[in-house]
Amino acid sequence: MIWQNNICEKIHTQPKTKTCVRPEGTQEKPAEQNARKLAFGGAYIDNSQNDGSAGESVKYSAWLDGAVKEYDIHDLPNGEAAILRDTGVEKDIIPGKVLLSMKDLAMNAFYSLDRSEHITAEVTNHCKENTFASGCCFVDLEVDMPLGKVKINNIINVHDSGTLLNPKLAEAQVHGGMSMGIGYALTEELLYNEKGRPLNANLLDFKIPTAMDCPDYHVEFLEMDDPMGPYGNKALGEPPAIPVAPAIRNAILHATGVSMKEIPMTQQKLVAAFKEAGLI
Amino acid sequence: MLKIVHMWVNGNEVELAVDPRESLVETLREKLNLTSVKKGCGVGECGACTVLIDGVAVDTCLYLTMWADGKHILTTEGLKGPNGELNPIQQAFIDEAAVQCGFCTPGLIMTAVEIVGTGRKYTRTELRKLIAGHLCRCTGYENILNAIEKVAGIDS
Amino acid sequence: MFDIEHYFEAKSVEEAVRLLSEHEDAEIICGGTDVLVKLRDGKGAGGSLVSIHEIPSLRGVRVLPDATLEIGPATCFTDLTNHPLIQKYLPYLGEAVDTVGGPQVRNQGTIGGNICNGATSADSAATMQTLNAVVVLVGPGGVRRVPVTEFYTGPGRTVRQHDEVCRAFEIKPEDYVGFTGCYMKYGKRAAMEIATLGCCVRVRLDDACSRIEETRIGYGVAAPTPIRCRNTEAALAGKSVEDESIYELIGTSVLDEVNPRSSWRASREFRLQLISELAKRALKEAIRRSLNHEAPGAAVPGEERR
Amino acid sequence: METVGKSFVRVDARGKVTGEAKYSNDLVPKDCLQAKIVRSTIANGRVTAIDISEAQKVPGVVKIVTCFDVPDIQFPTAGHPWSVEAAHQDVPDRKLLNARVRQWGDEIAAVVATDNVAAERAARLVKVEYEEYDPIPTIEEALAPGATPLHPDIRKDNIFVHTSFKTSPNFDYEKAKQQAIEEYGEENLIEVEGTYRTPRISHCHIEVCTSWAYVDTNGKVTVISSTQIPHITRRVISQALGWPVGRVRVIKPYIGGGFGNKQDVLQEPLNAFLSIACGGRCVCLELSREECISQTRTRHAAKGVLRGLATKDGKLLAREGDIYTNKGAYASHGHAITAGMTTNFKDIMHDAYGCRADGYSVYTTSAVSGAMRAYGVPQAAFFADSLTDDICYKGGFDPLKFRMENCVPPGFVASNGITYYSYSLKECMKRGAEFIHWDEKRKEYANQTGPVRRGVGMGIFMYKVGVYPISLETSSARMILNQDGSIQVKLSATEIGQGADTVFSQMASETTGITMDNVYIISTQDTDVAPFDTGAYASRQSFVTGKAVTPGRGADDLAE
Repeated sequence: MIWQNNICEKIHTQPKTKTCVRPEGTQEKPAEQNARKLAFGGAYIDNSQNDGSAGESVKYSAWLDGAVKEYDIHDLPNGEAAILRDTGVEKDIIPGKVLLSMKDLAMNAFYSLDRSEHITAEVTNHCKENTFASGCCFVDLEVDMPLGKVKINNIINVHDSGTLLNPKLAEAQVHGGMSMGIGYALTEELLYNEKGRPLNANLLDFKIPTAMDCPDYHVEFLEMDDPMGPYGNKALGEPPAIPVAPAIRNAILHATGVSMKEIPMTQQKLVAAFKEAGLI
Repeated sequence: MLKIVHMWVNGNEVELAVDPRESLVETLREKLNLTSVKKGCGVGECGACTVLIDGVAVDTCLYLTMWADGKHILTTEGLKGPNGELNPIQQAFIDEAAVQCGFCTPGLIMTAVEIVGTGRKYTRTELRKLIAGHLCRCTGYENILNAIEKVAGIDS
Repeated sequence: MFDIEHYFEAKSVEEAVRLLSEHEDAEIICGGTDVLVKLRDGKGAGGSLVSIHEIPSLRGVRVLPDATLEIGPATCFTDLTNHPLIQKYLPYLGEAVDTVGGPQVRNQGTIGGNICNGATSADSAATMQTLNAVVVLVGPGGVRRVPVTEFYTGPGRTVRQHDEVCRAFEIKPEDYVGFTGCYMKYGKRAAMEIATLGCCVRVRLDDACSRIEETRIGYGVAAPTPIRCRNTEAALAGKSVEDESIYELIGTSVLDEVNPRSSWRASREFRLQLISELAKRALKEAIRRSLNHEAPGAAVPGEERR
Repeated sequence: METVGKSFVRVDARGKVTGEAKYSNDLVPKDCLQAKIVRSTIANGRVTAIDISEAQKVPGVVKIVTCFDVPDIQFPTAGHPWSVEAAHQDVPDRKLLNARVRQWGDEIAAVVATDNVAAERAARLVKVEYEEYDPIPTIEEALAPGATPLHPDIRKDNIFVHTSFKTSPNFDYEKAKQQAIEEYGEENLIEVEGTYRTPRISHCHIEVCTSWAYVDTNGKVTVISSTQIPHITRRVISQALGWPVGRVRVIKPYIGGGFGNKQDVLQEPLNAFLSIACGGRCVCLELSREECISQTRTRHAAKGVLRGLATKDGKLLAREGDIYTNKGAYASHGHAITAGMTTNFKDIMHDAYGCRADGYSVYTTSAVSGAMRAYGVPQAAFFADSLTDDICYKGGFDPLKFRMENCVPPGFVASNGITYYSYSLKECMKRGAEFIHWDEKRKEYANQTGPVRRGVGMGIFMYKVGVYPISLETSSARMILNQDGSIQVKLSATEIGQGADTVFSQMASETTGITMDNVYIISTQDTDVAPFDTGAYASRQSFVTGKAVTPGRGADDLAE
């Protein structure tokens, strides 16, 4: 087992974990050390010595601008919150009674006359697991063939990025990726002359989409919790830029029957292809 | 050699000795420490250096500080209320997640101030044209338009 | 900072002319959206600037006694697009300059700079060609008037002497009265874009709005300089607006009067396709606007003050 | 869950909408010197002589450094964690300034002056003599026999690396085709082949690549930079200068977008060197927009020579692809992107008989290709989805139905062991098709005439999270309890606009039970104080760093 030496361990708030794990090879800690921890343990719960079932949830009282608000921070399935009674004995656990607020705990830890401790925690996560995110883009577009102009009528990206940590920010990431995808499909390319000198290395001639080049973006997520993610989450930042260019290319194939082999499908390349196909 | 330029910046009267070769973006950033005015290209392409000069959106990288004499300049630093309240546009940008890396944000907010200041309602397509002088690579402009619509109202 | 040796702020056209003649290496700057970009890229670095940014008389649009429209060269694109006289008498010119760059550039860039920097891709160029606009130049030797159709001498070059300042553009009544028109800018992007091709077609119909009396066709980027297609204009004279063949006619006839080049930006073949297609579409729209009774009469002197 | 899963407002939103958030250039001290790089005006060749006498006379010039004055140390620039296995180490193939010119605009000298006008004037007056070779900017030219090898000390020709991945060791497309003919009969098969190309593009983050450096009072060179990878930048600067890592400090304030370009070490080592060369004075090295687009990193241009075989009733049998990528002048990220491109092309569809995907990354005399959002998979997706639709078009299959039947199946395990745990690709396709009214539009747009036509199209993808097992994934987090019961969260995972700081705060809050308003994440990364983390790339941070902030999930759970 790997003991998560983080703040949870130090101030003994048990993480929202299914189990609370003991340090490898250690037994029950000597009483007095336990006691010391208890004095500072604002809320300590460890029922792993029982049946090893999910750790109990933990209740905090946070002294926020004067108003005492009690948060049941973790609403774990079993829902029961328990707090250590101030008698210092580990076993007397009375559900729901707050012993010590985080603020009092911190003040105690900082300014105790005999056990001052600045409580910090540092952990390295050596990640040895991976998984796949996935998704798709669907687009409905119109091709003005004589002018080689493509107009997007409707476009959506649907993403499987596991559980979303922040839906609004996730959606914003996809908008940006779709915009990048449209540029990749239709206008963006770095050009060189035969001597290898770049020709369009500025924001006028390297055509990234402006607000007028973008359609309204539609985004949806299918949230399936992934066991590998810390909260069931998977990759989200990069994927939105991937499926848009192929979707646009394939919609042009459906609209005109012309199979474009190269992106960006600039107006000039489209007009040349339509001419060759006898469409204009 | 330096020349005296007299202007109002965010409501404060300012008198500066300025090198005629200076662009306004450099003066605002280096002499007045208004670092909200960002330089993204230096040639009037990206809009990140946009401020309002006498209420009109201008790229300050292509504006000689000499021309600012006698003019009123507004940057995002000047939008805050007396005790730090945000302008409704700034609040809308926060609420609508219209901000990501944030580099184009100040320029876009100033253009939005001009748009909202007209008191007119716009269609989404019209708004796209009004902010087309700003390049953004993070947002695809979607939530930026939502934020401006939220404050300016939508012309159905 | 820009690499400028000396900077002069002219308070009048005469002072600007004097400063230019005294400083061989000085260049005019007005809106700055072209000159400052070139300076930053090192072109003309170390030279001097004569600014006409602060000369009020160079701005605005007026009606002269003979109903000629006089446009101030220092009028920025936004002000031109929103000007009541332009909206009434030259709406297509207002639309044309509304396609330049983005709002911020249009709040600074001026029609004087747009014409005088001599670029064939300037968005006002094609329309000004069709208006036979007259460029009023003031130099040490006094004033001379040059029709814009004879103003360009090559890509980025014009007849304007180093020490001449453009004081105004004049558009005579016979060039705008009764005309409707449409400017189409073709670009790779919908904004912040330099035209791959710019086409302006204007028509004046007979009173019954059934036949074309006069057509004006102007192009940017269809040749090293902005041009007119006079043969095609003549071929359309007298044609009925119902006659569908006029679109095929304009689409093919203009191809004989243009000379687009091939570059990494666009091939000659692609530009020819655009030249033909845009002419058809612009003609259709110009005629639609006439049939929609949008053709203006003559402007009334002093109208701009009301 | 209390905080995770909820749309909290960005923790850095207020600073950004008020314009008070500080980016690298917003922190440059008043008396900072300005540097300007002198770049080659040829694409392939060698600098034989540099005359700086004229340039030195320009008033305001403080120092001019040429490619003959820099340490003779080659260093890698890729934003990868250092590998303890020699075979996986990034290839060191460039110096701070290079006499051997391998791209137009290669860095050959640098001027430091009191302002940008003086620096630019002096840079234009530096006289350079070259021994010029023929440029070989394209893949074809670089592979042509007799083409000059760009890095003879590293490779004998211009193929940087060639890898070959197959679904099974003995799979061969021609054999599979013969087998198909026997099994189905030639008339019941559809074959499509073609060469598909994707362009070289630029990230175009709106903040340019910029940094400034100084040597502090106890001799530590400090570089403030707009970077996605502060810790890796620190290590590469120490390698480039030959300085111990302890005497290098990198600070990353807010950055105006990176998209992968700033996941490479760019001008930071040269910036550090220029400061040292000026006696430790503060020197700012800001690249112009033009330099950012053409002289930093780009997405790999790629060419795919592809073939695909399917039965008449829409079953995908076999595919093969030879994929060439234009690596550019230097290795940067090496072959990783090309390898990822080929495996993704292979894995996204399920071929009944099998699939082969070879990848060649090719040195050329053009800009360096590096990491860009999605690291080679946009190219793979364009190749795979185009080939798929061309097969469907030729066979008359409905592209949606064809993908439903032939795309990567649930429970897929990649050759390197990565497993597709939570699979909802097909549900995504269904939802997308529903939204766009796929069936209805496919019929409605079937046989159109006229100059303006409509069409519907789709594209799919799969994408792994972070780089394990190809490369090390490690991330550290530190939390410090404040006296008021709030916590400071200190990470080296970087906020580059994607919202990392916000979701880290949410995870820290969820884990510790401390409410969001009591979680203070420190956005500026300073390698002197921030724990080690490789930084923002491969969509890894919420996944890898998240676990550092959130103990008890992931592997521990599974192990349990």
